[in-house]
Amino acid sequence: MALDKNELARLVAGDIPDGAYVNLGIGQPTSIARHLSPDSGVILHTENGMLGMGEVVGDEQADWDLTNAGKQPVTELPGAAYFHHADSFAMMRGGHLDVCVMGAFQVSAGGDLANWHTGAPDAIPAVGGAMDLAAGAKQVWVMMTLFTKSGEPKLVPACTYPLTGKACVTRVYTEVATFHINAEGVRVAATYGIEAGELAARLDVKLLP
Amino acid sequence: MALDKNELARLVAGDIPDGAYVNLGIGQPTSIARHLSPDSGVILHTENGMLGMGEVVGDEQADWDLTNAGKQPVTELPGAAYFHHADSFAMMRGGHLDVCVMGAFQVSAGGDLANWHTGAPDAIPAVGGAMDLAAGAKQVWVMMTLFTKSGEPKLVPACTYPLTGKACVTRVYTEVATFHINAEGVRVAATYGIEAGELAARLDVKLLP
Amino acid sequence: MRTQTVDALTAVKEVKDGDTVLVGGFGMAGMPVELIDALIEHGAGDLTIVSNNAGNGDTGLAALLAAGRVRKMVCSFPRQSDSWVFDGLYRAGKIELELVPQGNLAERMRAAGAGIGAFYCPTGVGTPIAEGRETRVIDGREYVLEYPIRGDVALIRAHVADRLGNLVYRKTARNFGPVMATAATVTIAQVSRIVEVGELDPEAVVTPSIYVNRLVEVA
Amino acid sequence: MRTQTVDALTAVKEVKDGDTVLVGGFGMAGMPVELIDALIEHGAGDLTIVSNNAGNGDTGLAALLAAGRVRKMVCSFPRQSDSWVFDGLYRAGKIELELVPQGNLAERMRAAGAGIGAFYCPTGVGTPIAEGRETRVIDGREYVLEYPIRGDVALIRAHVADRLGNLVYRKTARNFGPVMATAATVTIAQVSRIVEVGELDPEAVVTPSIYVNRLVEVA
Repeated sequence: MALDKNELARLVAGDIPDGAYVNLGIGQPTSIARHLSPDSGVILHTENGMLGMGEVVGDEQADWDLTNAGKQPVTELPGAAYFHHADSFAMMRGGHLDVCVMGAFQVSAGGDLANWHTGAPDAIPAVGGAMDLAAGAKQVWVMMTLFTKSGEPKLVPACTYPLTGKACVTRVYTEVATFHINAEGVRVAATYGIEAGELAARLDVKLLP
Repeated sequence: MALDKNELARLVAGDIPDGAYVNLGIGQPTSIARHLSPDSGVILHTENGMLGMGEVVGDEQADWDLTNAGKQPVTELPGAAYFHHADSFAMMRGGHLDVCVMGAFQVSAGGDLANWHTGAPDAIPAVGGAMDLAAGAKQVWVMMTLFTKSGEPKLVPACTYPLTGKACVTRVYTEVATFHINAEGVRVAATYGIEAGELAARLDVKLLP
Repeated sequence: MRTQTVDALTAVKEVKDGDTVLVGGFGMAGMPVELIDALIEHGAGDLTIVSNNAGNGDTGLAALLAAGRVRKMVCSFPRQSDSWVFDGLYRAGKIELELVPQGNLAERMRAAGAGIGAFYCPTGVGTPIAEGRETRVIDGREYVLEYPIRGDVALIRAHVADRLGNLVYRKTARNFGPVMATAATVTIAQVSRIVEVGELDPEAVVTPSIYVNRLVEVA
Repeated sequence: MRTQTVDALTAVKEVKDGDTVLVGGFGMAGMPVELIDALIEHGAGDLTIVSNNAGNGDTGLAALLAAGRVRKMVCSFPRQSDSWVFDGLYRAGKIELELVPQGNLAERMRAAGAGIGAFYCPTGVGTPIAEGRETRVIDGREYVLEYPIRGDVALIRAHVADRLGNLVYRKTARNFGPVMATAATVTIAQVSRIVEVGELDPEAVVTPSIYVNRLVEVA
């Protein structure tokens, strides 16, 4: 069976090493936080200037001086630290984050990431911190559906959308399969409710055995 | 009468604008601090990471975690702030200090400063923060004797010692005269115990009327 | 020079038509709403605004945009669920946009404040952001050359100031404030409270007074 | 990854011959004397040491130099009234010296920690420091191109740590510690006291735990 969003978030959470410093992107990756056990010692970074970020809270508990990158109110965990934006992005760009998880429009077989712009002429471009994370995190993982609503694969030989970063993605987590990407190519790490043959047939990307 | 060291320090202190942020170099310039009135609102910077530095204290009152750039123990004034070295030199290099006062081996008529190296082949070179101050402070003032012990002028047409910074010095305070330097040249602002004619005769530098 | 404590309208009185204004905040966290209101009342126009977002809802930066005072936005993330004011101006061709990755926005302002002439940055290599830009390979890695962003004025919000102008911030409302304070000719900080000199812990001051020209207390 | 709390000798056990070691301190303020003592006991040699000074008196960095473990010093101010150990080695031709202006030393390590490939710096233009170096005029001002300084290991001294590795410093002993912590592959901090997680004020943490690999408590 294909994974639902909750199962996928739990899967990614389980793969994050104990004690890792992690940035979870806006949108679906934010939900990974719910599946991280306090024992794991995983410490969450938010690019707007904090390590030790806790969970997203509702409006009634909101402190609007304490938000995540998606501008949702969050909590502060014991051992947290605040810093300004230049320091926060120095931390990202300098290669200090162990893992970041982002959503994507497309990932290429070479690990290129496209997640900021569809290239549509009337779209208002907005990039936020995605390019900095793509360039800076030790590992960039993507969490996305493997196919668009119209059935087009999002893991592609080469991205057709404008890039966020080149050769940066090392893992792709989707509802039907997990992929690892390195210099040799793309390897299927696991499948969920899909046969290896069908998966290969639906992708234009060569999959390593 | 030529000024003694104490009078010279008082003279420089009196020329520092109220409320200025000031860095006083190692050695003689350090003594300027004693002549700054608390009412002046002048705030002292030390490049080892502090604004709001107080006076130099003796060993019996020393806190060796609280020192000036010359590694002498100092005090902390109310309203002080500590910061790390990269932030401290960003403050210097970024043009935020109103005035710095340094000693010098030589100053040229064009405002070049030489104060870190005599060029002697056996000397161990040491520059510290002098080049950063020369490049960064809004105004670089020099406090020195006008002549060497052997009577050579230290205000010269061109420095023969290795430079600390180019065209950076705007004022030179000495025991016998004060000079202002700008794009037009060197002007004598005041003399102490020396005739203008004798001063001009002892210097190779053209003095503006 | 000495930091002055003034009202909001006095604080912004020297902003001129055509100025570049750095505006703190990440969304509404850290946004100096009362200073922006004063800037609207003051009336300066043809402004270039540097801020992470391009306004939220109808207040703060969005109100300045709605008042037609902004010629150009320099930001990382203009497109948000509540950025309808900017969206409308942009689609109508009434505002310019320079899109800058968020870390470059911060680092370029840091460079301005730190006296750095330019820097080689790995962000955006191989993307449309780097097109036509100078690049260089250093130690086997490609970088894009980035230049400082300076402001004529910075409008920021901090939490508490002392009368000298030392600032502390509150939680993630710190964001761009400390960097913008270093990058502008005149920095104006709106704070919730001004305390006497000596009441802030010198170890915990985030923005030293040297970077702050004017304080406005907004309780 | 998780910060470990260990004894000094365990902390430095991976330092290898030929490593570049960043050593905190401005003179003795902030110098991690006990970590240096452990490094001497550990025995690694042929080291490149990056530190503001080249040792004071006979302890700390001076002792490491005296033990013959240092091939090269990278520093801004080696010549001091009590730097006799370095002076002797230098005059005997037994040690290399790379002299770096103090601000460049700090900024080059900051660049290493911040992922900046190189930067244009106004310091030292027209001086012997800039001779033979790449320069560029930007907006009418001349700059020298400066490259990052990275460490294999940083040895620093802070005041208090929590068990996660968050650090606060004390007065001007802060100096190079926070910058070096960002610039090394492995950062080892000697602290006077380790407190439980939650005891440090998150607004006042200077070095976040992400930069600290090992803690050594030296009461």
